[in-house]
Amino acid sequence: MSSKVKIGQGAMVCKEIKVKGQVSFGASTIIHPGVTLIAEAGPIEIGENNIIEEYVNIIHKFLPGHEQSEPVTLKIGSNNVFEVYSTIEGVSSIGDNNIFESKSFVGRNLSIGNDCIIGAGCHLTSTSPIEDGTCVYGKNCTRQKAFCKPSVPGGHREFLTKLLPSYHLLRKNKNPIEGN
Amino acid sequence: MASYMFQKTITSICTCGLQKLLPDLFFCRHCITLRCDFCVSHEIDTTYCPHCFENLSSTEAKHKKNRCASCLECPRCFNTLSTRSYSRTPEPKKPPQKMYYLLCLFCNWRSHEPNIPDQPTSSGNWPVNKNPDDGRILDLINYYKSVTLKEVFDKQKRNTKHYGRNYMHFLEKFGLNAMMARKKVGFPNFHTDGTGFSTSEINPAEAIENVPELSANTFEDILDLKQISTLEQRFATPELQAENTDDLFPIRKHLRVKHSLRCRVCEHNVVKPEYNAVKFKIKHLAYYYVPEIKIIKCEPLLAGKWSSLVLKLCNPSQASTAVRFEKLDLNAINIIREPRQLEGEDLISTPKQLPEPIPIVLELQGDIIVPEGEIKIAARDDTAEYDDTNEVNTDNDDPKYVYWRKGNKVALKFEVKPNENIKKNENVQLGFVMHFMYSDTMLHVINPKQPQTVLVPIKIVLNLPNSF
Amino acid sequence: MELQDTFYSKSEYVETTTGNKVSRQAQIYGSQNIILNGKVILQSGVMIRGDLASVKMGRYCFVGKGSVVRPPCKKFSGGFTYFALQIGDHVHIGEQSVIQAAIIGSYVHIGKNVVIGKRCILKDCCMIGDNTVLAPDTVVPSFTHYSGSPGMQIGQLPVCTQDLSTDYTKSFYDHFVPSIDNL
Amino acid sequence: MKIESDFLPEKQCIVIDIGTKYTKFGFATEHSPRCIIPTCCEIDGTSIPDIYKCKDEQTLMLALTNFIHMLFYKYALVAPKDKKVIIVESLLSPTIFKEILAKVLFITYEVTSLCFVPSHCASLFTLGISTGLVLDVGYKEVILIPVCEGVPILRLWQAMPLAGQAVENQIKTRIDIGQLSDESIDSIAEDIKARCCFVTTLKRSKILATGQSVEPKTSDVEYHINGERSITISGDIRETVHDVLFEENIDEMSITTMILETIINSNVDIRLKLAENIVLIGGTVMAKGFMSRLKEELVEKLKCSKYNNLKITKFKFHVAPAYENYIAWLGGSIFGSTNNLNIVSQTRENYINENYVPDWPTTFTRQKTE
Repeated sequence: MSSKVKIGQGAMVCKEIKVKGQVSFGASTIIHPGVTLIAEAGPIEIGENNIIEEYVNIIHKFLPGHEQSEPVTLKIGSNNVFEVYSTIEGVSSIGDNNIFESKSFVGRNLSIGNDCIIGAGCHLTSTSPIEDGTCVYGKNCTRQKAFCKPSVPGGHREFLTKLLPSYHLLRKNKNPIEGN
Repeated sequence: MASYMFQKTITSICTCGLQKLLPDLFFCRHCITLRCDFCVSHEIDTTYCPHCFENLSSTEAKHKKNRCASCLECPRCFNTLSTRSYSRTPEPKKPPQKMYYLLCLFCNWRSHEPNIPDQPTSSGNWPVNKNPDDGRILDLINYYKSVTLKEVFDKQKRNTKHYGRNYMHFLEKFGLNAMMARKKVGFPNFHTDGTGFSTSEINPAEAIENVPELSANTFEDILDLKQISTLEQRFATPELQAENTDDLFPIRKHLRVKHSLRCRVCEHNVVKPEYNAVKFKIKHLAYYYVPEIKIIKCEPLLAGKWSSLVLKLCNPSQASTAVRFEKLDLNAINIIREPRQLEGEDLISTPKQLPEPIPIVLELQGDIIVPEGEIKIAARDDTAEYDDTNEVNTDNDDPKYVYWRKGNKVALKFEVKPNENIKKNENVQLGFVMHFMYSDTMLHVINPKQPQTVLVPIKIVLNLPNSF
Repeated sequence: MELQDTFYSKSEYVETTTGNKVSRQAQIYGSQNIILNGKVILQSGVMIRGDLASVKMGRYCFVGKGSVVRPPCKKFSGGFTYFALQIGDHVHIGEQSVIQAAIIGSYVHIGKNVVIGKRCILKDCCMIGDNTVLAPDTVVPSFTHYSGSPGMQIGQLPVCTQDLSTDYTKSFYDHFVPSIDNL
Repeated sequence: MKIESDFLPEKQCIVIDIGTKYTKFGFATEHSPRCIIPTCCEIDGTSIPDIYKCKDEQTLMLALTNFIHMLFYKYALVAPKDKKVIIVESLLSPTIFKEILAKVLFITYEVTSLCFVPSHCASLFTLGISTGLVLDVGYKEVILIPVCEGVPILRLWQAMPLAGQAVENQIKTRIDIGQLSDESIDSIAEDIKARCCFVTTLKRSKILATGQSVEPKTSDVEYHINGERSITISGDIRETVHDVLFEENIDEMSITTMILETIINSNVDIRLKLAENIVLIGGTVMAKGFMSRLKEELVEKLKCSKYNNLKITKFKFHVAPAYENYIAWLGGSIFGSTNNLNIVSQTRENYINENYVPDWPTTFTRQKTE
């Protein structure tokens, strides 16, 4: 599986990330070093203005049972924040404006809507879908209606876009024309 | 340190009979023996808030019902709330005003949910809900207070009649000055029927006939578990116990205390904390006096067969010490308890009733051969760490027992034989007594000038995991 | 039990003059902002984000495999910054832990798989159990044992925690010896 | 806030109500307990879920010492030395428990005075009445003792193991919660009982008992179990779980028959007074619809043969100015505010030389002999 990477305009993707399969990053998305993206079951499309911190692994694999079924694309919306060590495994789709706190785990066939907050250390594998605007927290993943939309601090992305180039080697598109 | 918390391989038996790890034991220098949490009395030293570390005196804390005035806890997940601010311009002309609200960063609870208005000041006085039945309970308290006072008053009146005290005494006790006092305060005078005491009336609660029925729609409406508060959340404010999560109000953070510990027998201080640093004014811990024992090597234990066991002894005190070992004989274990009778100025004025010690019940599953004779251990000096040239005199060591020696540490060889009927995965429990030389520098030593050395017996229990 | 020796392959670790042992697989970014005060062990897979803000670690610190030490971020009216993270002496950080605290005192023991939220303050002589999640802005007082999600106090630490930690980290450092075979 | 006189150190009196499941703890003259915490403690690492079930005296002594230590140093933040203590306990609590508790408080913690108040009398203090039929539905058992003019009539006591625990066992048998450690199964069962279940009307429970469906069908509830599974609790389970309290066991005894038995055995003149002063205390009573269901059951049971010679036609229930799970504690707190406390309670000195544990019925008789 050649790892074809398409980097959107203004996106900041660090060198030391592990990518397998076809992944495309939307505009002004920031990827910290150490992220693993495995796109075996189909391409992963990441929207704009996302922040993906270290050691996040987004695994898009087929179920062990049926490998040969046709590829399915995993679409990730925009304005999401994936904090350190959060893991997304075999999820069908992720909406916009979500926050996955550190060490949160979202398991198989769960689709995440918009404006959700998955608390730190939450291990979510139940099949019941998570409606929009829910906040999951605590060790037994209690669900609560979030009062208002989670707000990602505005200056965060600008600060990172100014800072990262001076310390990290950034990935460039192999052929600049293709990267829109 | 984590290994200290969970492994209970080597424990010492405290004077009161409990088996404790060495760091949990204290060493009372006046009774020259081990003390544990059970046999020291705790006193409140300082009261502080675990979030803002504000120190409060005990009366102030009592007055604030042991709660911090400025730190609040989230009613949903009991995590400390942080304040967030935003600027708002109430009227177009006025300068923008900073408004604060509360936000829980763990479960995303906001102070807007129970619609608490935003406060202009950051440590604003967030509203606290009063107990709705305050009034009724207050009347009940006053009513019962006056009833019991009346009983006391009647009883005394009956008694005074028998003895026919002189009139002045009677007047003085209940008559003249009581009436004058009441007139000064403006209370109504005593009842004229001579009861001499008025009890406030209370209307007793009347029972109700038509009991609140189940509301009709409790059956059909879909129960949204997100809206219903759990028991834990209700019990956080016992007087309200709100059903709905929207009426949960933030709870003031509970304060915590720092203990100063005092030995129950000789009432001397064992641990006294500093004001707010991590250091301690007084720290008589067994960890600083009693040589610490660790297992270095233990051959796999076979039922009924001798196997060698190497223990490392490390002398924590600044004075060199000597160690002598002895078998633990079970029947004498409960007899000698307080090793030293207090004398001189140690004797406390009123002999106190002490909690009677817990009988030590030990079933040893094997026996142990301990090194004979006295083994010296050098003092601990922290400078030794830098110059590695400290010489180690191993000349008069008996190679049969001393495995190696370095600075203030010595490794000794023991022989261990578990009983025949030992089960496979069960821990083998063995015990021995370690006497260590303690130079008693307390001034209560009556006659000799220089400090007198005492042999302090410490009962050690090893439970060696069998699956070595 | 006496600590057993843990061996590491000489080729994998770099030893600095002041006794720091840093694994080559550890990812250190912005190394000019990172100060290690000597005898610090950083195992493989550890990531220290010195590029975001300065990170100071005291003596005899230990950071387990795969742990992330990251300065905390703060949003205030002016904008958004990362500010310095300061860790005291004799601090033990378990494996796979995420540290985003503001200040960690000395003689602190943090378990495995722990999440320390942003801008947390851990006073001296405290202990965080395994798999704990500390919410952001939590303050952990001295001599307390925190555990659970959200982290709550579940126990009290003995008075001699300071010496226990010093012995533990010192003996850990002494027993962290290069394996002889591939010398 | 004005400095209330009872905040002075020597006046302070601690009120503790050690229930089988929850302990209510606070200061006298206060209107609500400072904390309601589960009655469990741990002895160097091993946690003891239930203090009343300690095997031997030794572990009970250690468990109580640790528990009282936690109460004083974590919640009251006050040293127990020279403090007055009131223990609100049910009259049927085992004497070993009382003796060891007295020994721990007097000797280990050197409290100055200790007084045992029965929860049944204490709960009448919160109502201002002196006669009533007090029904304490706790966690392990339901205890019924009539109190006449402030004196509990021990002759007519009734007790049955039909309380919170029976309801939770019902939930555990009828709902498959899955393979978890039994503490978490207990806590989930308690959570389901507290949040989802309620007590249905007599009419509906009769229909449901025969198996047909009832007209306004109760809705199901989806209950998430820590992130992995979510189970649906069917409507009729939510309704009929509490009926176990009202089912009659082999010798026809249930909560309703207990009340009627007591009224029949009590002498004639106070029967009417008892029937019109029924006081319900204890956490299980707080389930929605409990009081109305009990009233319907009582009225319906009146018709059957055994009780028709009773002249009673209606039953009246009291509503106290506090939540049912800490009414007994509040009674203790009100009792603590009166100076009757100093007369009745046992001081440390004569506990040491007489070494007897004060008991409510015996305090008055012993008073005479001094």
